[in-house]
Amino acid sequence: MEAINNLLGGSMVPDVLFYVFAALTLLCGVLVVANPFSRSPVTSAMFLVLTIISMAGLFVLLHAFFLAAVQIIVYAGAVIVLFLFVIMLLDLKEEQRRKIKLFGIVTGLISVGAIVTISLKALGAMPPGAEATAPQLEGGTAALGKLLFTQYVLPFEVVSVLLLVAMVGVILLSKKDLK
Amino acid sequence: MSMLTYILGWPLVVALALVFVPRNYRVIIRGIAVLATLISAVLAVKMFCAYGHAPIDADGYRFVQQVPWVESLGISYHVGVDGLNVGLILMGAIVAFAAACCAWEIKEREKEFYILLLVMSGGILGAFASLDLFFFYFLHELALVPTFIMIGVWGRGERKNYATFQITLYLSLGALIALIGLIALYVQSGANTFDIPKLTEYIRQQPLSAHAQNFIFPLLLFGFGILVSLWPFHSWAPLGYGSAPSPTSMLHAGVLKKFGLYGLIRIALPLVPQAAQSWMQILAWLCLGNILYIGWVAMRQKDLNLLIGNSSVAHMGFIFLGIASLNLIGVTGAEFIMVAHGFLAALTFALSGYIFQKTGTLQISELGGLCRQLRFIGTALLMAAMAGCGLPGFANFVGEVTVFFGSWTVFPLVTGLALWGGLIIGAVYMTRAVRNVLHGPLPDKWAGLADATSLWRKLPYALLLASLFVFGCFPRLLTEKITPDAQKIVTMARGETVAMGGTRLWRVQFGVPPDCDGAQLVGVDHTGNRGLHPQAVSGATPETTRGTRVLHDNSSVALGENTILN
Amino acid sequence: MKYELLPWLILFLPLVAAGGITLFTLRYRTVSALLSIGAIVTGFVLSLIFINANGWQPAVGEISKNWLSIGTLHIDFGLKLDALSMMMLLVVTGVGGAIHIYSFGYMHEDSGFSRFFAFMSLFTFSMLGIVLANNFIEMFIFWELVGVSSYLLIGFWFEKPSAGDAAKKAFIVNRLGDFGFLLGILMIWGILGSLNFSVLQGQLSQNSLALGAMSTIAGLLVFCGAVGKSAQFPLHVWLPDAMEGPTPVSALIHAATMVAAGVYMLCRIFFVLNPEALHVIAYIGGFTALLAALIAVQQDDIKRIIAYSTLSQLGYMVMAVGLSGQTAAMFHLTTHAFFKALLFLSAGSVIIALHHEQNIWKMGSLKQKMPVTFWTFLVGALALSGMWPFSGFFSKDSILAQALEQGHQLPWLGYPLFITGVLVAGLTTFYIFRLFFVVFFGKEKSEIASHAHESPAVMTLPLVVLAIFSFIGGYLGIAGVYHGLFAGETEKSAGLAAALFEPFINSPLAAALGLCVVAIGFFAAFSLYAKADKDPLPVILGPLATAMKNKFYFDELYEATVIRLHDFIAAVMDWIDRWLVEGLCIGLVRGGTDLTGRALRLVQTGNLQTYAFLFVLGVAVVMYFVLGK
Amino acid sequence: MNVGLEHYLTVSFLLFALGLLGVIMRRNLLVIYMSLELMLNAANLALVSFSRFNNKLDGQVLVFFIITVAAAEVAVGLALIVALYRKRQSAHVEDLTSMKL
Repeated sequence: MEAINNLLGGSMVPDVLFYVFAALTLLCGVLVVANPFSRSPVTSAMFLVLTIISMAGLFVLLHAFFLAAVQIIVYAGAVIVLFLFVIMLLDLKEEQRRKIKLFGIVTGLISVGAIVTISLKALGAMPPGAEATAPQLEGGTAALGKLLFTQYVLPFEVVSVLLLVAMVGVILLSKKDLK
Repeated sequence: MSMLTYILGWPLVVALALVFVPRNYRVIIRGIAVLATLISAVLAVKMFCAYGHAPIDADGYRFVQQVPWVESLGISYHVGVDGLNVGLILMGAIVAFAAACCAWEIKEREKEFYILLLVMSGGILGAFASLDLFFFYFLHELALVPTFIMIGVWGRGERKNYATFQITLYLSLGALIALIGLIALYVQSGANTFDIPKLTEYIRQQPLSAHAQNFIFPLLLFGFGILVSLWPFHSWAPLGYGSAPSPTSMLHAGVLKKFGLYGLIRIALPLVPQAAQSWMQILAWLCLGNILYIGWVAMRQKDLNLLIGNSSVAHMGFIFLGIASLNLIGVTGAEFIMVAHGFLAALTFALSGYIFQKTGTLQISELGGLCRQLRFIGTALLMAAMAGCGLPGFANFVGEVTVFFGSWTVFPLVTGLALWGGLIIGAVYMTRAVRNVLHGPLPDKWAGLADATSLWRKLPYALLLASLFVFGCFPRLLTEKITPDAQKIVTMARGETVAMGGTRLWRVQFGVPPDCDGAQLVGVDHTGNRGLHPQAVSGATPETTRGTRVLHDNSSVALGENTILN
Repeated sequence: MKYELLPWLILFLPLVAAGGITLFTLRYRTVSALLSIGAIVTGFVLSLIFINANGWQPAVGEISKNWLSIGTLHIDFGLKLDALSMMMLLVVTGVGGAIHIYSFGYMHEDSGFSRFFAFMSLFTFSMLGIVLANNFIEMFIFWELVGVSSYLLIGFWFEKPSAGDAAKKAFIVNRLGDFGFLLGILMIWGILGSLNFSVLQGQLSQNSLALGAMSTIAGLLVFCGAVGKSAQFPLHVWLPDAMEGPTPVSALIHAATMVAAGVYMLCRIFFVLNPEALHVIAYIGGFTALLAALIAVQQDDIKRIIAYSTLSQLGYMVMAVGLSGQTAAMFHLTTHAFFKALLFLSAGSVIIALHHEQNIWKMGSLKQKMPVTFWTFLVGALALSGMWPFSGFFSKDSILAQALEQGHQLPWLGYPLFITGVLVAGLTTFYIFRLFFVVFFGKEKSEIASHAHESPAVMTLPLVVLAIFSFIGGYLGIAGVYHGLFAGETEKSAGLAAALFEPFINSPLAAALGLCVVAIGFFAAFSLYAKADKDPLPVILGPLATAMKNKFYFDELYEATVIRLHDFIAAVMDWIDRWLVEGLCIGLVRGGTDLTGRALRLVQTGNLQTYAFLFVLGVAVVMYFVLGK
Repeated sequence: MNVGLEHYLTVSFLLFALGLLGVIMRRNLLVIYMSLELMLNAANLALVSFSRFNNKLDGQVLVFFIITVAAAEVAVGLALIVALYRKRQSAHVEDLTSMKL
């Protein structure tokens, strides 16, 4: 952990890395959503994996090393794989090019555009944040674990129950003779 | 527990109790319901008689009981009685009892009907007794819902469903507008209390701004106007009453309709005086629509119930005229007609209900010559028709004459036309109805009709007729109770703070031809106490130019208790 | 003042009788009849006692209790006791009593016997109320009560459609009069502030201009009430139809008392009427008298002829009041009450004898079969036409004298009315003797006339009593009593002989002219009708006769104008109510809600993305307001 | 100019906007689902950057929970899509419009 710390310690290096990772994330995000080359969901899934990995990079820049790891293992590893599994299961054919629904695009652009402009205007109006103080997130993962099991123990238990319920639900849904 | 709580509580409690009685004990259900309304009627009569010497609280209310409910909003269960609503509660209780007795005609699902009837009468009595805006409104809605169900389920006539929905939607619209007005009043006054006495006191100190008043009063006027079938908003009333079972139309036309008027007098006039004064001119002409327009429409009706419904709407015109005159005589007259019309409407609907029950139809063309067969009901209907067109000896005449006297000094032209509507048009459609229904040869298909012979069957009609006679022959029973409180309302509505009897400024304009040179001023007559020769200020038409004239009335004519004049 | 309670008793006894009958004794016929007759006869006796105890002008003029007082409005329930009301008290209870006794026999076999007596008592109560009222509203109350009791009595046989219509017509026409009356009362109260007669009289005597420019209008409006009740010119159409009621009713109400109420009221509130109003009243009275007399000449129904004669005599009285001859008017009213009741009752006994046959051309030569009725009818006819020794002569002559005397000051008013008065006197004699000859002389014109027989004693006794009064009524000093009240000086007690010839002394022209016109009328009737078995007049007069027979088409005129106009307005209003108010207001609202409902449904496309889009749009709007601006 | 909080936030907003665009424009259910995941990740990014600049770990704990919830959600969502696909043989949004009024 200390190696990475001092690696990142240098002032110049993290800024460049941030822009690299940010650009990468956004690019893959765009490709997930509107890939000019192929409409098939598999490509979107692949680009989704790339976005998540670059997101993990950003996490590292933010000194959230444990989360970056979790992100890659759980998210990229499990969730996207699940996606791929389902895509293969349903063997979706290449999404034939239906007529482009102008209405959908236009409405999408209008609404999202509105939200983005508003949020950016709000962000712009934000007072410049204090200088990035030195991160004294003592002992990354240990501190996180202590916090998790002291203050947030109840949500932790609830989430585990949630997972259980999700599993039961999934099993029930995917039974053969779904009436 | 003040007597009022018992009066309005009994019907509601018994309604609850009736839920547990099994459906097929018809006689027990009927008995309990009639007993409940009988108790509240007897209590109401006792209260009316003991009104004179009952302890009076600071704001001038009697039999007061206050139970705070939601302090933060200032809502409390506050019941009390003064001159304005003592008559109404008495009338409401008696009509409720009569309606319960007349409910023998309901043959299926009696249990639900009686429960709804009791809830309705409890709601009505509560609405009149409550001195808290919230309960005032809530109990009125409580009484409105049963009307909808009763007309819908037990109603009659082919336009029943249309009538049900029309009456309910129209009344809820009116109630809504009135609610907006009440809330605006509550908010604008900033008194943070729903309690009427406190609110009145508060607004007496710092009256509402003119802008707020001009905004609130129309809301209240048209909200309550719809509830009371003021002229343009009257189309729900005749149809609704035409297709309602007779107990419902008795209670609704007789009592529930007076809620709007009582609201106008109790809340709108004193709390929003400036706006009230400016709107009275319009109200006078609207009520003329009620009297003349509806009178003519009543003439053309083919169905007896529609005719009675229209006539009850026409009577509302007189009450509005009384309110529009904004002077002591007018308001007292309006209050008197409210009580008198309650008995009259209940009686007429009960009788038409009986006729419908026996003959199965209310088409005037088919009925005829019933007086020979239904002797008691025939005479009662004849008396009701006579009371309807304002025959002396009945209470309606006293009320109408007082209103005419009251509004003559303020709107002579409108009163003249109202007089025409009341006396002539009223007489025409009433006698036409009597002629076609009661007189003439008896068609053979009605030969076998059974008259109301048993005492129990005659009781409601006799009771209502007796009340009409009592208040018709001895009006002082009621007017002495109404006058002091009406005076309070009028002084607040007129914006003067001078108490009764002192020099009084009132705006009197007179349609006197321009060439008049104006009679001499005050001349003292030989009785030595007062002469009143107003200086008539010439005005082109009475309505447009208002000559303000000072009338010095230094003391009312002492012609009271048996003065001997030779 | 002795027996102060007596007037209250006289007033309320009939009401107690009416109440008692309706509530308790409706089934026992004789008991209820006795109750009602007892009430009115005791009333008569009590008023006699009261009068000779306190004289015509009792010491205490007024007893009143407060009925209703709100602010400046004070309505009392009081009794005004002066010569006018005392005399009217006697007339109402006297004539009423005779008629009650008569109707015990007349209505004997009628099924609604006790109901009839209940209504008669109710009528007596309201009539006494009018006579004793001491303020405008109390008089108006009893005014309407009299209107309703006449409605009930005219429509007594309500199975007969014509009776039902006649009752409705009478009631509505009366209400028209009451409308004017109440409007006048409101106007007077509005200006003078009081309703009590004596207070008002005081104010108006103080300064007669108190009512300002409204006095003429107020006076005429109050006169409107009298027009409605006493069936004067514009509102006279209901009286002939009122003959649908039983004959005692016509006698009591439409001859003696009710119709006279209008004249009584005019005399009671004479102080309100200013000269212009009086002129109008005089002319209306004169015109009604002439009109009714002309119509009566051509009627065939025995009761309608007498009804029109009442109309014309009432016109006489109103004319007298118009000529400010109150004494003459009241004198004629009193004598008229007696001989007109007599005529009606004898006509009633003729009708009963001929089993409800009322057409005079089906009667004939009843002279031998019904001697008592014959002689009493003759006395009544002579009194009505104004033959010298009979009461009619004295009262009618005093009116003609009043017209002459008024002629000296206002020639354009007095003389024309004097001439109409004389002409009407002639016509009256003509039509009454036309009836007399056709009914009692000539040959039987129908077989029922042949076996007619005299009425029972209970009916003929009142006839004889009334005949006596009609004969001697002229010089009983009735005029003196009224003179005392109106002119103010005490009545001079002239001897019998002086009273007999007094009219010739004070205005010889009026008396002489009156008598000779009566003679002309008599001979004309005799020559035309003594032996006629069908009416010769249509041949002679032609179209005028048919016009007279159809009552100058007034009914049709009113039917075409007032009633059709009202129905038309009602139809228009009903149409508006059905289409505009209901259609527009409710239609609009219903249409509006329906439309909005339909529009909103389009939004639910089912497409996931439109929902997402709307959702995001919503978020954008919220963010705009929260973060934005 | 060193990287401040607002840079990270802008990135997360843009990512969120992309996800939103994907949900609205794309008509394949799975791709919509993926853009949903994108939006969730954008939220994670914002949280982590806040926890970094405010020096409190709560943000990271929350991200931890979000990831677990996302996982559960994906599982159930895909199961639904599979069941839906088996019934309607199409995962295309325009074909699945039976749930309208």
